[in-house]
Amino acid sequence: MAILIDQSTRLLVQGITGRDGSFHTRQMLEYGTRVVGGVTPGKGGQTFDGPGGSAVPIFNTVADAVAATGANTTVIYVPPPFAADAIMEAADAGVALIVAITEGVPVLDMTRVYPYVREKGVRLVGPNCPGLISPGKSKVGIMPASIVRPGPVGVVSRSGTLTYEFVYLLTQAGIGQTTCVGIGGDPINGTSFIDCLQAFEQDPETEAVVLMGEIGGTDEQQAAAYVKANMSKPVVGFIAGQTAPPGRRMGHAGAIISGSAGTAAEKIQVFAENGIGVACKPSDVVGLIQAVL
Amino acid sequence: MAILIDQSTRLLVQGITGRDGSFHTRQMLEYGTRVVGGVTPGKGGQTFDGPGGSAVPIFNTVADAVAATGANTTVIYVPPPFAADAIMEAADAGVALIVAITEGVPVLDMTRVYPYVREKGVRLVGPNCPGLISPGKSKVGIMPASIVRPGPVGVVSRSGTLTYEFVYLLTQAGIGQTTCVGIGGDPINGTSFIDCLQAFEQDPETEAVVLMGEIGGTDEQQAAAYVKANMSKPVVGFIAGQTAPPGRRMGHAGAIISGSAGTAAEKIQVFAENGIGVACKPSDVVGLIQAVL
Amino acid sequence: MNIHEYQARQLLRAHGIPVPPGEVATTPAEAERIAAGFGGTVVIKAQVHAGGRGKAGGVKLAGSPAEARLKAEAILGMMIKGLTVRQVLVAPAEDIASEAYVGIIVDRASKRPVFMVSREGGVDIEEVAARNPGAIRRLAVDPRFGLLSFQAYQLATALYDDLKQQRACARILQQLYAAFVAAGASLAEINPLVTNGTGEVKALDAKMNIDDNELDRRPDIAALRDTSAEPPAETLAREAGLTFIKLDGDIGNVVNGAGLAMATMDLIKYYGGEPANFLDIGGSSNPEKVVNALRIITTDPNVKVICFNIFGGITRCDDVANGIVEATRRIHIPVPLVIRLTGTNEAEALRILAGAGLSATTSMDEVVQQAVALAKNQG
Amino acid sequence: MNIHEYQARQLLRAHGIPVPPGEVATTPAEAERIAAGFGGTVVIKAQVHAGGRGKAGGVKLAGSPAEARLKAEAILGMMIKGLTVRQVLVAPAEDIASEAYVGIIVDRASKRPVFMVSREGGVDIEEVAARNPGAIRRLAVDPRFGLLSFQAYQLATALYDDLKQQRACARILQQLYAAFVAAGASLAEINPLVTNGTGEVKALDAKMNIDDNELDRRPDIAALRDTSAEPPAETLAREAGLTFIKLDGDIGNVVNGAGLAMATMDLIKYYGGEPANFLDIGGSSNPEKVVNALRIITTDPNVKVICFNIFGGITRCDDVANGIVEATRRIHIPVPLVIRLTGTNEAEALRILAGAGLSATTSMDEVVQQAVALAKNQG
Repeated sequence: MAILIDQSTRLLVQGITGRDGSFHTRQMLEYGTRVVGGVTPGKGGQTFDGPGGSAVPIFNTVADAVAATGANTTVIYVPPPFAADAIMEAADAGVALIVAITEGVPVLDMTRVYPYVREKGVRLVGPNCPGLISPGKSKVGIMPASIVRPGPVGVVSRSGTLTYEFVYLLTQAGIGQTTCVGIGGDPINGTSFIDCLQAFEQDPETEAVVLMGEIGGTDEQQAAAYVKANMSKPVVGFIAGQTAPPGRRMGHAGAIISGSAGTAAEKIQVFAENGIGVACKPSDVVGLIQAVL
Repeated sequence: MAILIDQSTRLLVQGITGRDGSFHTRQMLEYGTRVVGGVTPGKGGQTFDGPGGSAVPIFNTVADAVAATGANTTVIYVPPPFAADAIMEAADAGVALIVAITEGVPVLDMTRVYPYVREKGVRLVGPNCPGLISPGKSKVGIMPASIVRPGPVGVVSRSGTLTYEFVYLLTQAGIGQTTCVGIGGDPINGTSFIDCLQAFEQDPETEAVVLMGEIGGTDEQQAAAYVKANMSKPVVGFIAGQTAPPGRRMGHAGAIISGSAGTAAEKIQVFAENGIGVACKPSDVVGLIQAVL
Repeated sequence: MNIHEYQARQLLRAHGIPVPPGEVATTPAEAERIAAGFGGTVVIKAQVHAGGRGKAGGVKLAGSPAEARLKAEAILGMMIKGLTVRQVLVAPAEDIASEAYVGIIVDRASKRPVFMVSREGGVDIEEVAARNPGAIRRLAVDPRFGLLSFQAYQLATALYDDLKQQRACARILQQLYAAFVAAGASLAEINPLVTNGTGEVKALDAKMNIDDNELDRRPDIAALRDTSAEPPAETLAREAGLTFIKLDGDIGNVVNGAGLAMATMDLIKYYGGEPANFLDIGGSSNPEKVVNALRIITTDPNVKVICFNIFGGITRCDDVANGIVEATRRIHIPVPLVIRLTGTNEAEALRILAGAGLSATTSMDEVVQQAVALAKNQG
Repeated sequence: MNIHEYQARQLLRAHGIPVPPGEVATTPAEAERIAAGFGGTVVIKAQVHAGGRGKAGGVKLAGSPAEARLKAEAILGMMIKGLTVRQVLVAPAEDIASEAYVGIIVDRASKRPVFMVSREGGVDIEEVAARNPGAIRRLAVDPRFGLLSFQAYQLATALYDDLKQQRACARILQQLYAAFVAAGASLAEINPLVTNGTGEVKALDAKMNIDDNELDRRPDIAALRDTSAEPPAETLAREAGLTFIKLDGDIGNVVNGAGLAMATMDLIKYYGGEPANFLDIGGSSNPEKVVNALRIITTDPNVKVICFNIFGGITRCDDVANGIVEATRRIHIPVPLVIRLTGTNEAEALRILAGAGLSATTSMDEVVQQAVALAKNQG
């Protein structure tokens, strides 16, 4: 088992002919992800050449692609000004899971996308996220396949390369993962920590969870309360941004301390109070996880 | 019993200090309707003097009024450009039933109001309707009280005075009513024939229903299909506009034959095919109802 | 409210839609001057609130300014579906490669604005709907989100195969939706939406109807009303706050409420008569409205009898009675009146009528039968 | 992106909000001329991207044009929170009867734009939030419907008791929402919203921050950027596609990814060092970005060592290695470099570095410890 994606994932790639889209489509195909179609307006009817002579059909619209391929998941690599529309198009076409990699989606776009996607009953991961990987099963997005291995730990994070750092440390220590999810670093995103925690709690193969948060907002605090109230599985946490100055956006649009709200100190304290073991530095995660497995 | 309004109705009047609002508030109070508050921005804190020394408190906003009075229903007499906002304000404030009397609400306003009200889980009757009366129990709107009497017939209609004509004929023949509902003559309204038929079917006191439709749209056809599929109680119908020319709006914004769609002939035929006795002229309704009671 | 093609073109142009140039002329000389300004072949189009202008001879090509003058002379003043042509649009003739149809209406079933698009442009969409419904692609717009880009593109792919044209069309559809909402329209059509030899997508003809209820808050749109293009009786009725529609029969009728007015017309027909009009005096019962109603009906020479059917509710019967008495004093009513009054202040109304030597019944059946009999007798 | 008060005032005015007049001066003479034009007492306000201008002496009244010149002279060129004042707004002093606060931000918890209004205007809203949270009324706007009239009125009743002022305020709130959405803002504030002696409601001071992600599709808003009002290193970083924030420590660092960059700073601190900056080279791995990153960091005289922490994913380690080698050739790097590289094309990267006499580790812990030790040794 795994969460959100596995062998049954039938994936579309929106923006398959773009620079990022084509590169990562090849990577996903190499990993064994079932990429069943691509979408690029005006290129419907063409095919995308994957590794080993594989070919992926291209469609003009997501609706056409879903009708022809029975896709249940889509990953979005289209440029920021068009990403919100791409997400809504996918939601309208009836896929169950949308993974939006695109960084730089205007936040006011997301205030409209969020209710749209919710009304359609579709799960959105991202935007501005590295996607997901269920080691040995499916990879959707841009996480490097080389650093993961199958195992009992669920990983969820607001960041990209910091996630890789943690996964790398776990894998080096021989600790594999059920699914690694990057929920994205924007202030408004489709999937919260709680959504993932809930899924990991229900996933029989996941035995413990690593949760990497950062400064800004209150998602981590809500996640901590959720862990205490609803989770039987141990959770280990980390918060990036202890040295970040207030009022400055630390790269991620969502990583900003507003006044005294959203500081790392506050989040670390809430983690500790709710029974989440906190790693003081990334490499501590190995010991903390080993202690609970 | 009755449908939608009865002795438990606690009514607000939006636009209580206006010409129509004040006149009909007095009429409703005289009928015994529990008018618990009025809303007129800027007049909060004042009172409205009703008949027999009664006084109704006035509030600036519906939210204030609901909080202070526990109102569960509101009736709207505000002018057309502000009616859509008044409906949404009421829906937001958490009343269960909104009756919008106002005629002339722009139809594009209603395209936004409709989903808003639905999301809030509130029932809207109207706009451009005469409201409702449950004889002997409660009156909300502008229907003349003198022509109704309690009894076993439910009445639902898209028009105002034509409804009075039918109710008058029934009452003169000694046939009383459970509830008379005017759903309004606009192309987009909150409550459909089917909504009312469903309620009448479930109301133990209603034994038969009179449904008055008119040209335009397909509400009557849908109602007829509903009657055949779901109703155990007899329904008698009438369609106004047999002599109306196509393409001309017959007073009601919704009463217009578009091409060959929405004609009276078509609707009368669908009624007959679905077991609804059709009155060829208004006075026929008495005999038709007597036959089924 | 109907607006003219040239006005709709201006509204679309203001929203960024590519609309070819064109100017309005009210005289042949003006048409000639405009044609000379454009050079080349022009099209002269009657500006009138009626469909089927082409079939009626209201649209003509002119190869020279002199010909433009002659064609304008022929069209100006002609009658199309009972309406006199007082203005023509003069526009350069376009080199047309394809003609499509795009339109929006407010759809009562979905309670949303609905787009209809078809590759079969330049013809009436209702004709296409009847003949080949599969040729029309429909899309209901969620007004909370507007016409989303992907939806506009989906519609555009139904019309064009070329990506550039699809994108141009998608943009036009979003602009058309914006124009529709901004104008408070109940209908907005581009028919035909054309492509020309160089592949550009343009709106060649435009039609918009405005929801009358939007006009109070849109004075700029309300100012587009051309009363000279409306039947005078309907203009008069509108200005008097009445809803009036002329019909072909001989029994005039004055009713309060649209449903009851339709039922009254139907009952006239049921008893063998023919209604001369639909007339709703509305809810408020100003005696002046009754006077105006009678003024309008009596301008119709076919009318042989006038039938009042008033069910008092908000409308007070005494107000209506006062209006009738007042009208008999102020205007010449050359035909008999039959009156039905019941409801609010009925007794007072009967007293007022009696004082003027008039009588009334309380039964709708009765008054209509009286009217039909009187009309027959006068035949 | 921050914009100046005078720019925000223009955007609000364009949306119909009553904003008193005011003009910008860059010299004392200009300020004098503007003050003379207005007549009477004027206020001179520093235009600088920092709060607390009043406390810092950046806002002054002037009773005459000559005084305006003197006050402008004092303000122009002054430093407020590290930023030089290069422009002042000169506006007629208002007769103020009351001061309120109204503002909108995008709220992450509700995922909606949220209004905050308070009768306590003219002071920092965060101060009010801390001292008297009950004084702030909040309302989340459903972006599908916008700020509805009744909601605007509800907010207005929290600020004013007079119906005319409530209505004026409600209108301003709807206009402010429209301006917020049209500009792609992440924050829009009127502070204070004042009433004057005659009861009019006006926006006296305005502040707007724009979502950087909106700028590509809003060239008119993007054109409002005043690079002269930004720290030069941040302008340079932005133009190079890097995210850079200067801090007070002595260990420079270059990282790919914002989360990893923060974690690197934290780890520097954990091992007893102090980060000199936050720098994210982002996902794409153009060697030029690395060159620019080093160019920016080396302008900081405090920096004693530069620490690379690269986890290759989309970022290719060989690209970063090439960038480092290239930078060492093109620019003078006066401090030692320590490098951590792992992930995509790690082996190739190590070869490239070795070719230039550089080495690298694959452990984040190790590289940060090296950097801290080097910084201490150089102290």
